[in-house]
Amino acid sequence: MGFKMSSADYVDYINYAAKIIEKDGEYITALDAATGDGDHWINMDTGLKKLVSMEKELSQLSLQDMMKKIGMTMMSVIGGSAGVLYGGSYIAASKVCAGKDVIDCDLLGEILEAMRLDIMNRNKSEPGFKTMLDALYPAVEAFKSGKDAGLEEKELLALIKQAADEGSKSTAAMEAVRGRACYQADKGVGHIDPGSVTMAYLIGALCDWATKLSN
Amino acid sequence: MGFKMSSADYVDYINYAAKIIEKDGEYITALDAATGDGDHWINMDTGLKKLVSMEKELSQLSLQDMMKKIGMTMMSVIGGSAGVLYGGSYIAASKVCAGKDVIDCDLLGEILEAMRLDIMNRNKSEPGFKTMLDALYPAVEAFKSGKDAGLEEKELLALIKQAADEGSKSTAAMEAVRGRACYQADKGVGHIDPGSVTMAYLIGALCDWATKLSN
Amino acid sequence: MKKIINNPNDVVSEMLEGFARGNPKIIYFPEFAVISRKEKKRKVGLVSGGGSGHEPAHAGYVGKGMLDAAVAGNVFSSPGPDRIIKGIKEANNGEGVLLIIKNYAGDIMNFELAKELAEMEDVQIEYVIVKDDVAVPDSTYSTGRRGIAGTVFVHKIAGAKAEAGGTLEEVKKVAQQTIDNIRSMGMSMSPCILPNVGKPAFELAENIMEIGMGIHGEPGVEKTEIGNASKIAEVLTNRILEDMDFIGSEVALMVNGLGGTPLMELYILNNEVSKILDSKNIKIHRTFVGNYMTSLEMSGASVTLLKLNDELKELLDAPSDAPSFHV
Amino acid sequence: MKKIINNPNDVVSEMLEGFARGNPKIIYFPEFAVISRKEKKRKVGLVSGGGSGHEPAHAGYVGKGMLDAAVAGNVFSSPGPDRIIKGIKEANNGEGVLLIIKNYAGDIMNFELAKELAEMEDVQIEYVIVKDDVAVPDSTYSTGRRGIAGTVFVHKIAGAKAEAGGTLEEVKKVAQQTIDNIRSMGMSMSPCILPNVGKPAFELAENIMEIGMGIHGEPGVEKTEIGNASKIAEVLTNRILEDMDFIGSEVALMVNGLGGTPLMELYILNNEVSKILDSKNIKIHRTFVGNYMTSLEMSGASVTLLKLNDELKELLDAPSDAPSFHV
Ligand SMILES: Nc1ncnc2c1ncn2[C@@H]1O[C@H](COP(=O)(O)OP(=O)(O)O)[C@@H](O)[C@H]1O
Ligand SMILES: Nc1ncnc2c1ncn2[C@@H]1O[C@H](COP(=O)(O)OP(=O)(O)O)[C@@H](O)[C@H]1O
Ligand SMILES: [Mg+2]
Ligand SMILES: [Mg+2]
Ligand SMILES: [Mg+2]
Ligand SMILES: [Mg+2]
Repeated sequence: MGFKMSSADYVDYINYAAKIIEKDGEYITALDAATGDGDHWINMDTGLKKLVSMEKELSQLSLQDMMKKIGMTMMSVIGGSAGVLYGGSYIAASKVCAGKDVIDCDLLGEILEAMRLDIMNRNKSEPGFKTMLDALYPAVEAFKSGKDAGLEEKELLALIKQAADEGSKSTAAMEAVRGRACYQADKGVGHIDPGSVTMAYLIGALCDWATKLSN
Repeated sequence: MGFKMSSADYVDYINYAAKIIEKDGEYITALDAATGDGDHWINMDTGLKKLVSMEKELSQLSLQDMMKKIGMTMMSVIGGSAGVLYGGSYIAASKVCAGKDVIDCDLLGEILEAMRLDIMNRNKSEPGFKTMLDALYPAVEAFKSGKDAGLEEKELLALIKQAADEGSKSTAAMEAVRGRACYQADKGVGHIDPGSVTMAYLIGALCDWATKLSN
Repeated sequence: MKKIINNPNDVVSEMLEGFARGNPKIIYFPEFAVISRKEKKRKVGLVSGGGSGHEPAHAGYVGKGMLDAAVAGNVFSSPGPDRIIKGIKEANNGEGVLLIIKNYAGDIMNFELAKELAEMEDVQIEYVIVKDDVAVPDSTYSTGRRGIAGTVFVHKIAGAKAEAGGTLEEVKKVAQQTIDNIRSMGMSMSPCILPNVGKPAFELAENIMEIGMGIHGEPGVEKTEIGNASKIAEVLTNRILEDMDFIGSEVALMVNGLGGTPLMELYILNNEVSKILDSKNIKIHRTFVGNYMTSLEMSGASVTLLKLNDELKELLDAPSDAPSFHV
Repeated sequence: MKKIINNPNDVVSEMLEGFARGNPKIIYFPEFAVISRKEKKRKVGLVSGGGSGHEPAHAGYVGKGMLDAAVAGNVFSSPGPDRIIKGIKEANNGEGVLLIIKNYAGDIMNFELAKELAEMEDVQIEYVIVKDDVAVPDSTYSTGRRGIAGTVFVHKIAGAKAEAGGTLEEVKKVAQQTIDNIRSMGMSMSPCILPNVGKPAFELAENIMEIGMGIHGEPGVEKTEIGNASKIAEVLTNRILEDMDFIGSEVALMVNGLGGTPLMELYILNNEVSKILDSKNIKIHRTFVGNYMTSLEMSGASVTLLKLNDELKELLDAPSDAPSFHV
């Protein structure tokens, strides 16, 4: 029996994800300081805390409106690259949620795909550019191949989480094309991209939450 | 047989004194930093080095002209309190050197007295105000009392040196009335005045040099 | 962390409020972190902005002859589109609005989105992208060069053109021409501290300086032993001159402090840079020495050259009453 | 020590040369470390000066409507009388010269001696002594209060009066009136480094600030735990208000940075100070936020209040084209 995630469930997930991000400030800040401007953790932490503070309001919205509200909020509160990229991707995701009451496994795939497309279009980014996309892109691929292979839902969720995580780790070897690391002489080679780490955390947390609801 | 200090000898003394000041940078700087602006050693060191660089020129001047030149140079090169105080006192000293070829013990006494008077007049300072005067003033007193007591020249010079040194040390207990330490809430009590230290060094070096010439 | 702040989360709003309080010629919109000119006039509107922490950029450049609105983001983060849209609306006097954007992915994405959204409300909008930092190789593949202190010259010249009644197209053209003729290069000697992070992002050993560090504290292209002022001037100026031929031309020179470097050192650096330019037959038309585009309390400096022609010279020399850029 | 300098012994001359290079309106006399206005006019001449390390003071205040000559000493040391005499000569346009002196023993002794010597050459000279620092109790017995950032207001107001054709007596009178109505108070969070010494004169623990530190880095009157901006504003402002009654009056406000503190923090401090003044019914006529009287790279700030009357207001608002004080 597959998971069914309502707006309220999604807000619970946001709460859960916010705690994961909050815990890892030192590490993520150090990653962004190594090749960027050191604010990525602050940005994400501020944005997620803002969403948590809006939990009442958000959980009462329809799925579509909630997604849109999350997007507008992240864009406005976070700013920077992460704000507009997450913000835009949530607004894109809101469109595929139109008329839906809950997120099920298929809709989850559609949401991730919509987000991926929006981020790629926003600033003409591709996988391999050493960005958050390098966590999101393989996650979507994993969803598709796992589906095709007829994996069980929990296995599928685990596969997505793992793909995001590995994708993030793989950014260490990449030369940056987007993001601040591209200003470095060495294009940030040797350093993991901070945006890919938070993206992998958020995807991982979402998979965990869905798995929990699967029981 | 008393010492006779020519212009050339005096320039040698300046060389000797410059080395003594140069060596003690850390200590004197720390004293001025504790209650003032930390530049007193730099000021004295710069001024004396400048004089050393002029040694040829200075040693060829008459005693009076040399004293005046030293005064003008210190005033102009050092600036600050020390520059104008030393500068003015040397110009005052040049007047008592008029027509003299060498400094003997009596002239030394007159010079110190002239310097003391000039420094006291410059900014209405008195002994006990926690300044360089607290080294110079007792040195002049020692000269007088030693003379009155009929001390031998070397003993007299030793007495002067000691008086300057003790005078300087006594500033630790004083509340500042002049100089930067007077801006402190505690008026610098507990700290030796840096200007009194360099004054005591310069007087001590002068006594040493005269003693050497006494042989 | 020793900073004169209250809650680290409030630095931007309190800073803008503090800016607005001594300044009768501007309006402050707290919900949008926007500062705009009070006096309205039928002319092209100019909007700039970006992350905070670069003060006096950008609010200090709002004034007659320069910007109409400045939009502030969080520290080192581009403002989101909603704020930028507010800036556009305030700057719009019916003759269209030019956005002056520094070349950072975050800034571009946010300003572009704001432009799209504001255009739906029938505002005519154009933008230019400043990329003056020669530390970074120019590239069409990656994001390419950053925009740094040279941006202030773009504000000034586009601002003068707009004030003089130029059309949106004309103002954009002269802004682009300015951008094409600006080159900058910076170095840093100590890190800055994000108020929210509370400790420096990196440390530089006692004898090390970092060449080409970004104004967001992004690591530079090279760490080298710190040279004297003459050596630093040489490194920065030569890098600029290798990138563009300034020989024989007239320039505007900016020696910009990053926030923690005292004016004394900036003047000493200016002395060295000016001597190099003299020796290469590059004529300095005007010199600007000061903190124009900073990185919080970072110590260090950047050098900017703008190649002038008659029009640019006239526009640069035109009066400006922006609080942080008087001509 | 990380500084953009060459030989530490040359910082003053190279700084002044670097200042002179970007500035067509002044003349620089290298042998005397004097900067003076190129344009001469039959009016009372104004001379100020003091130790270097306080940039933009004093050279940055030479210009129409402010000083006629600035005389620089070594770092933190008053210039000697020979330099000051040169400044007096350059400032003298036949209507007499007013010296604006900060109350430090060294400055007073050197300026007084210079006055005596210049008077022998038939220049009519008067002086005023600025003592605005309320950290130090006023005293007729000891040297008394120091002159700090408030000095800039004295330059401005006396400069405007001289520009307007005031006689030496009138200019002196309004300068003295300004001095009588100025109070300042500062705090510091980190030390400065004398170029010649090469290391900080002291260290302040991570959570400690020093109240009432002098602009030469002289220790303050109290070390306390660093407060937030609101607390710092309260401490500085209250100390000023305890010293002089400003309630109900109109004031000029200066929030001055000591050199290493970013503008962001000065604006935040301005916000807090302005709120306090508002709450006490003290009307702010004009606000100045920036680095006006610094101590090399020291971090910290001072607050200055000047009580205005109609004449002082008019003189403060009169135009000035000094490079570092535009009105
Ligand atoms: N054009 C882009 N496409 C996809 N991701 C990007 C792009 N630019 C930046 N990023 C991501 O954003 C992250 C940085 O976010 P953040 O630090 O919040 O913003 P900023 O770079 O503006 O300081 C990078 O680590 C990278 O993953
Ligand atoms: N009015 C004065 N009379 C005598 N000595 C003084 C006076 N003012 C200052 N001094 C001496 O000058 C010394 C400081 O000299 P220095 O540090 O070179 O000058 P500044 O105080 O201008 O920095 C003090 O330690 C004190 O001995
Ligand atoms: Mg970042
Ligand atoms: Mg001193
Ligand atoms: Mg950022
Ligand atoms: Mg001094």
